[in-house]
Amino acid sequence: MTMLLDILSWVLLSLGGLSILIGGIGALRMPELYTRMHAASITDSMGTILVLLGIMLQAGWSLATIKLIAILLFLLLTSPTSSNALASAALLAGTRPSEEAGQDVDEGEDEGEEKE
Amino acid sequence: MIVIFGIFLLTLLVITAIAIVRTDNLFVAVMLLGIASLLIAGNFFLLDAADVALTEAAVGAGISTVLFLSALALTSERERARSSNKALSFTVVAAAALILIYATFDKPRFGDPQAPSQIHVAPWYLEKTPEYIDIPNVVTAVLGSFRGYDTLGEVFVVFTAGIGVLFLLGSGVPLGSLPREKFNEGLRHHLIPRVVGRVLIPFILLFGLYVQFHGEYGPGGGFQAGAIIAAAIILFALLEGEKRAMSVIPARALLGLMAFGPLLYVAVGVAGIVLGGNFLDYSVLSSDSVKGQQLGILLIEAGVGITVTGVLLSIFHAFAARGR
Amino acid sequence: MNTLVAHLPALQVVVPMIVAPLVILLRPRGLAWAACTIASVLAFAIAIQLVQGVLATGPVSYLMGSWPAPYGIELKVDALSALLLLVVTGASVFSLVGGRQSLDVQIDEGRQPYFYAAWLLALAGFSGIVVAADAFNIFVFMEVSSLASYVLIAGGPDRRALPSVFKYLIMGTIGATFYLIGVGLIYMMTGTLNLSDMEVLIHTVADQRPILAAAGFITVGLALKAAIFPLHVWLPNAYTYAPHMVTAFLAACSTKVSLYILLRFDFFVFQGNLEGHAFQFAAYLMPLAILGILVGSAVAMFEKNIKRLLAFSSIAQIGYIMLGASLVNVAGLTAGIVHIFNHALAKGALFLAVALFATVAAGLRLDDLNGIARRMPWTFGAFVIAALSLIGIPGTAGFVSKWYLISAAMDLGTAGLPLVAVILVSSLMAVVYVWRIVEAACFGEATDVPTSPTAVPPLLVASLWLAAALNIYFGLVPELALTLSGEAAAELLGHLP
Amino acid sequence: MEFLGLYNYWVFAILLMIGFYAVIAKRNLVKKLIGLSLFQTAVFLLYITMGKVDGGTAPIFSDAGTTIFSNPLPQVLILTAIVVGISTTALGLGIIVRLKEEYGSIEEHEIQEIDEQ
Amino acid sequence: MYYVVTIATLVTMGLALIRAVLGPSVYDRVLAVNMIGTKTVLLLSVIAFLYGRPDFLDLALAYALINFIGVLAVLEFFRNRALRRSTERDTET
Repeated sequence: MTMLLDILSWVLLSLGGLSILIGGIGALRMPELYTRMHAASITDSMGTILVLLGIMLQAGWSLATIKLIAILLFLLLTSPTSSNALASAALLAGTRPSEEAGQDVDEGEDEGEEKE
Repeated sequence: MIVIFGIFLLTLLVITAIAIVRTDNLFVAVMLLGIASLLIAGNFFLLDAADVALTEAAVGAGISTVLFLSALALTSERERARSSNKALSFTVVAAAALILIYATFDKPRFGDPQAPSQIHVAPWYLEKTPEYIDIPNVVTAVLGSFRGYDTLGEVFVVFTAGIGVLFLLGSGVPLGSLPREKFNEGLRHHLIPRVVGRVLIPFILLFGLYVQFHGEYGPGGGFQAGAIIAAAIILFALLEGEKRAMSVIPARALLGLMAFGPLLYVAVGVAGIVLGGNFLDYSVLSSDSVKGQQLGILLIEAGVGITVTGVLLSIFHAFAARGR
Repeated sequence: MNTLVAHLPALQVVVPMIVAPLVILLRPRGLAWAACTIASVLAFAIAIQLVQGVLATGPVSYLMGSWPAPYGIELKVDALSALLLLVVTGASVFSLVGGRQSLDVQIDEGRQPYFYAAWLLALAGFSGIVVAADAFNIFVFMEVSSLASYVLIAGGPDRRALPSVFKYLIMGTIGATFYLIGVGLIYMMTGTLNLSDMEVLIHTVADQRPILAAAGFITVGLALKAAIFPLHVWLPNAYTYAPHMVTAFLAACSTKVSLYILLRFDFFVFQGNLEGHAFQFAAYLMPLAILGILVGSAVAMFEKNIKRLLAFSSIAQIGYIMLGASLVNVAGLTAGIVHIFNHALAKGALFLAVALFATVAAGLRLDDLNGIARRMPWTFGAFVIAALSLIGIPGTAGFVSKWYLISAAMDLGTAGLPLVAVILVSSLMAVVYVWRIVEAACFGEATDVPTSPTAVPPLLVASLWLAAALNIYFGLVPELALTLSGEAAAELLGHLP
Repeated sequence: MEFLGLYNYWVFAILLMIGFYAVIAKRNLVKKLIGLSLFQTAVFLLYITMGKVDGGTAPIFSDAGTTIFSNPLPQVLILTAIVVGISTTALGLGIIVRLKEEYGSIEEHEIQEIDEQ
Repeated sequence: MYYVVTIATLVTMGLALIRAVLGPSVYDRVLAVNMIGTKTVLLLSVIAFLYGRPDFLDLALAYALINFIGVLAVLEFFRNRALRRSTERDTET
């Protein structure tokens, strides 16, 4: 039983680490703001769930698990909220999703002045 | 292995610091300063300083960012001039750096349990805390009781900063003729942050109280709690607008909090004198000296928390009310 | 009553601290001033009590929270701290008692409670530094006093107060952080923060490099805060644009308190332990002191604004104090410490007089002062007495310290002659810059006579005359200051082999 | 282990100098304050580093029965120093906001020029 | 096995930091700050277990919360800036 849990948590943690890493690479390599945001936010939530679940399996039923659940809930609420708010702020300021991938957008604030 | 994690974090920190100096966009510099704060806080955690990590995160990444942003909103976010007298500055800096690096070589080995600082005063705290105060968190014991006078000074530093900002900017008197409603509504029209934020605020406040009263058992204490509670109310002000936040906690009440916190702290100290001990001697607060110590620490931590909440919120409101 | 006497070192700091938070809640006009003044007078009384205690029974020690040193924080009042306490609390009382009208003019009524709270915090901070016997506690109270001073200076009605106070904030924080680095390095090598404990423990590690670096950082950091030449650049503007009463208060005590920490560290902690420290201290600081004296006096001779002129004179006077200390012998150190006291008397009185001048000549340029001697003969009389004390005319307090300084230099034999020359030259320069004021005040043609004669605050005139009288009193009967300074010098140097 | 000890101190020195450089070389007042923050952060690192003990853990007693704890004293000092740092920053920002209102600029040399006129 | 996650988190923080330094727009930087914030939360949770001190999870919780407030403060800053610019333009014309 313990071994099964260990294996399961190992799998979860590794997957979590992997998705975090993918998110990081995506945020760096993607061509423009919205695609970067996409890469970062999805893997953010995914990685968080996987890693925290993995730790929870290790912690067993204890106060630590309750705290981990609190952290998980909190991150699951706030992380997408921040991403959404950020995207809408960028959109309002006039940074449009780019049609052509591979082309960097200019400083958002400068565009904002023109298009508002 | 953890050693390498530390090295990695510190390297990132140096990169961030260089980027901060190089960028000429002040907004970016503030964002990077927030990152630097998170990185150094992570490193503090690796170096066994849980309380400090918590404080650095709450203050450096949270409150300090908010304050810098409020100030930037009132000034400008571009640095216009390049550096002046680079050569001279560089010489001064290099001289100081050389002295510091020169000084590294006779330092005790990192982590050496036999280093002078580990064998002289510190073991006494670790040894006597269970006996005299009987709380698990030695940091809180030293902060609250053994070196409680320092903490008193710290509370008054915060208090001074609070009065200073109120003296300079006035307590929430709106200036200028910009349309107020527009600025006062905060992020109300951003539905998702608003809903999520409203759900979270009570929990943040609860967590703040937990940090306040759990400080004797785990990382936390008055200062961290004050910063977290202030952050929760700042969040409310961001979501619902300054006006509503000010109607929930008016400036007068904040002033009262600001004054009450230090007074509570000093009162506990004076109670020590009245009851026959020295200033800040909590042992005399109760017939059982250990209970007295615990009561004293509880009270002064409350004083710290109240002061910090009051001051940080007053400062935030003073900035926020200025440009509107 | 006896029990309360034992708590005086703590109460010295705590009394202004209790009143400060209360003051910000006081709305009615004048109440904040009254509370602040009462607290200040109380602090002064406590300081006098402490001085008597120190004179009678020697150093007084107090354990905060009853924890034994070095684990808890110790307060210690010896002769040097007692003298400084007199200066700090006395300066506060003199400026507050007479200062109400002047401050009413310069600070808006709505902001006054904050201002007076900051004043009390500055007072608490300075007293806290002076009574502390713990290196880190000194840092904490240094920050209390610095932040409060920034607030006080920023209260100046001229907008130029703001850039000056920002400069002061930056340089002050750098100084304090340097001090913190130094303390950290010492802690790393000794494991203690208590000054007496440090003095013992530092002996075994005195030749280690971190300690040497620490000595450097602490000295430079404190020199920044004490405005020792060439690190004085923040001082002239900060003093010039601060409210007049704040200038009187801070000029009398703020840099002196930083000098006090410097003396305490360099003599008490380092001097007897660090190989060659005495020589290095003299070799680095004496030239700076001499340059400070000469440059400060020279710039003062050409200044047009009377507050700036007096601020540059302060830089020269800090040079005198450092010159005395850099001789590293009892006579020199006594002279330096006496000068802390006497200069506070003279400068405090001068700035009080300046505040009075400001009631009729707001500009405070020398041209504005034309003919002021005829309009305000009493104020001007007191001003001249204080100025004579600043120059060092026999019969005034300033003479005592200069005399001691010269005789300390003479003790060195021929090597001391250049020092004597420096002192004499700079005294002549002082005559020149004081004369420029006197000339304008007595012989200048008043350009514009104010349409309505502003009421001259009688309390301010009274406290100015009291201060001027003290300049003469301590010139004729210098025993108190001399005894304390002598004891302080002997204590500080008692650690020399 | 040896390397990490020195590395921490070096980072302290480098960070201190980066912050110090920003304070004295930059003319923008906000940038100066940011530099000041970095400068103070470096000192925090110095203190916390010296408190670490090999194999130790945070100085909070727990049921786990660990007996080696890191030094609590530097942590206490730094808690105080962090608070002092944020207080200084807040006051500095207050002054900057007033400067901007009075002078319309937050650049040191521009303010100087305005004053000299 | 905690090490794997820790390393992944640290590397990701490094990548996000590069993004924060490179920009190019301010939103990219905010995104990077947000990422580093959540990664720090994970890092702290994992290290708390690595050290065998799960009671330090409080810290992770505090970080998560502070990070959220920081990001919202940035957004409020953007909104105000946009508003101020538009009102300035209104008053000019």
